[in-house]
Amino acid sequence: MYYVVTMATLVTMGLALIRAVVGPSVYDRVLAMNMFGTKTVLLLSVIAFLSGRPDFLDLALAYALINFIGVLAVLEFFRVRSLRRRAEQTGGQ
Amino acid sequence: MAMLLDVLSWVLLTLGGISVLIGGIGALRMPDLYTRMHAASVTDSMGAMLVLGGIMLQAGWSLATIKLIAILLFLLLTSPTSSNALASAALLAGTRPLAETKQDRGQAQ
Amino acid sequence: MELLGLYHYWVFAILLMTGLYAVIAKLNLFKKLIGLSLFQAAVFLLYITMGKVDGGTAPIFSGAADAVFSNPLPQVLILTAIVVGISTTALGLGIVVRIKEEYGSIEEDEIQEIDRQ
Amino acid sequence: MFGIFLLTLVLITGVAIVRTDNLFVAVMLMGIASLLIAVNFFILDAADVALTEAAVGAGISTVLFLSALALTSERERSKSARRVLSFTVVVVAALVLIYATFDKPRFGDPQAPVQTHVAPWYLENTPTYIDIPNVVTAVLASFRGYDTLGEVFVVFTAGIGVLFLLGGGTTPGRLAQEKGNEGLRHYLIPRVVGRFLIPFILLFGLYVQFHGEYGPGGGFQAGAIVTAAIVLFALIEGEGRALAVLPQRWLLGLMAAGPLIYGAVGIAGIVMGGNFLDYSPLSSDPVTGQHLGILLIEIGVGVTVTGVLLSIFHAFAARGR
Repeated sequence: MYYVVTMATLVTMGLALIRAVVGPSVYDRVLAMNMFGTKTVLLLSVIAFLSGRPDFLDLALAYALINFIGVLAVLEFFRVRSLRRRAEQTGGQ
Repeated sequence: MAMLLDVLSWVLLTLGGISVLIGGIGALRMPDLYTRMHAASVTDSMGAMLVLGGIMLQAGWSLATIKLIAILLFLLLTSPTSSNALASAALLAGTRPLAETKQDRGQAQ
Repeated sequence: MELLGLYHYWVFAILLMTGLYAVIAKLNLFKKLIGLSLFQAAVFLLYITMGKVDGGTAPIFSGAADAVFSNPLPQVLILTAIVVGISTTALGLGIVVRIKEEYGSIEEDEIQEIDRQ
Repeated sequence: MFGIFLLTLVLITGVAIVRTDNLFVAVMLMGIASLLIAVNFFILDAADVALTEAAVGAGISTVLFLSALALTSERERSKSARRVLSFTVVVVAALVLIYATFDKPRFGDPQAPVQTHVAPWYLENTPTYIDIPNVVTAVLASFRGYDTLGEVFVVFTAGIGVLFLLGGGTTPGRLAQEKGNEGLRHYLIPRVVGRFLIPFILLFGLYVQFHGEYGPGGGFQAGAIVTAAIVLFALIEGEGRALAVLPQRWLLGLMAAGPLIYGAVGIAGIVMGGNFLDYSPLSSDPVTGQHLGILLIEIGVGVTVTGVLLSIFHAFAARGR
């Protein structure tokens, strides 16, 4: 039964990867990366049980905690970039 | 009892797999960024709850269950938050929802 | 089955060469560093693939008597290499940022053009 | 079987990374590749390596790449040079490598040369000499401790190099007052959730640090996770506050403290009558001595990795002001 979930998650990862590759906007890529993060957590927890070593859930826990930082880094990047653009525009005038 | 738990967890796992898959198809097939985000984020939370719930039933009372509960808690906190943050960033940067742009076009005509 | 096992090594070869292509053909220094990270990831994959043993499990004792363990040695090498890799990549990024500040560009051909003047 | 599918996804991601001319997209795809590779490591029985890739790849490498990208330009301007020549070279080399794989031992073969030399010795003797469940930690910290000392020095040197290149001498008081440096303080929801998460990430980092002898974990992973927690704080509360909590000179101290602790444990081994980095003489019972030595050097590793990665992050973030 774990196999069904694993296959579903893998196929979803493939679909999200297509979305990440074709875009079209940068936000689509971020969305795809975010999806990938959640799917990885699910996949790692399922595989931990599938391989019979449930003590390796630490890994899924690490991803559940840390994935958030990637999205925040993207937000900060957009913020810094828009600040810089505004500064360039006012400096140019 | 054990049989019942097994069946229940299978049902949860299968539903979780289906909901994850629906999210993936939605993220690929929906027409614009916000609808894609909607498809992805809603099924993300739903799929995580169902799949992790199904595994929890299989694990029984052990350290693994507590870890699974922690994982579920953090996922339920962070995943909608990042969707929200992403959507607001996209809106601030000027990406307009599809329905709104259609409406504008209708008014212009 | 034989070929499926070899597929792991083929992926390594193609990924390695994809990274190498970015390093030699792309003129953007940032892209070169990304290619280098990809190259690194391919090497990591090769090492871990070689350490896998049939029917094995992670080399952490769990009380089961007849457990087969995969090779711990490549894992040790790669574990340290990942952290070393990110620090050296950061060093490379630092150099790229300095180059951008000095030359106003991170394209190799433009930098050479400026140097020639 | 899953491995095959995942590897194909990794391949597609790799090709897409090289083909895109938007560097931001390349960084995003790099993050995806890192997730896929981590799952792959896990399937190939490398739980420790997967945890390291998770700790480094999910947060820190994306943050570093993006902060460097914010300081340079986002688009790749010029087209590739010598395209045909390099493509031919790369394809020929790939074909040679693939040809060479036909002589490799079968995947997962227990009789392959890699599996028959030192690895069985480590697996057999870890219970008697060191007596901790995680063989990877035992090999990392004790059997090949000298190797790890070298790696710690490489990390330390890379940190020093970044500080030399970009400078690290910003004062927190000035930073906190500067405009445009408030971080994501206006994004209310991420800020609340982030503040809630930080203590848990720190706690998890400590768990990984001190549970490394019994499960996947150790100094390298813990250092990266603790760094991730403080980077999260810096992102949501602004650089200045993060530097006020953990000032730059503390970070420099942490950077230097790791190799010092490591070296001191090694020299303590000599003083107590053993070899360099031989932990057995540290206590009256050799096995307890090994436990003590591994605990100490893992702390050293964790401290260095935290100091170096955080200094690098601050150096990049401060450069943009």
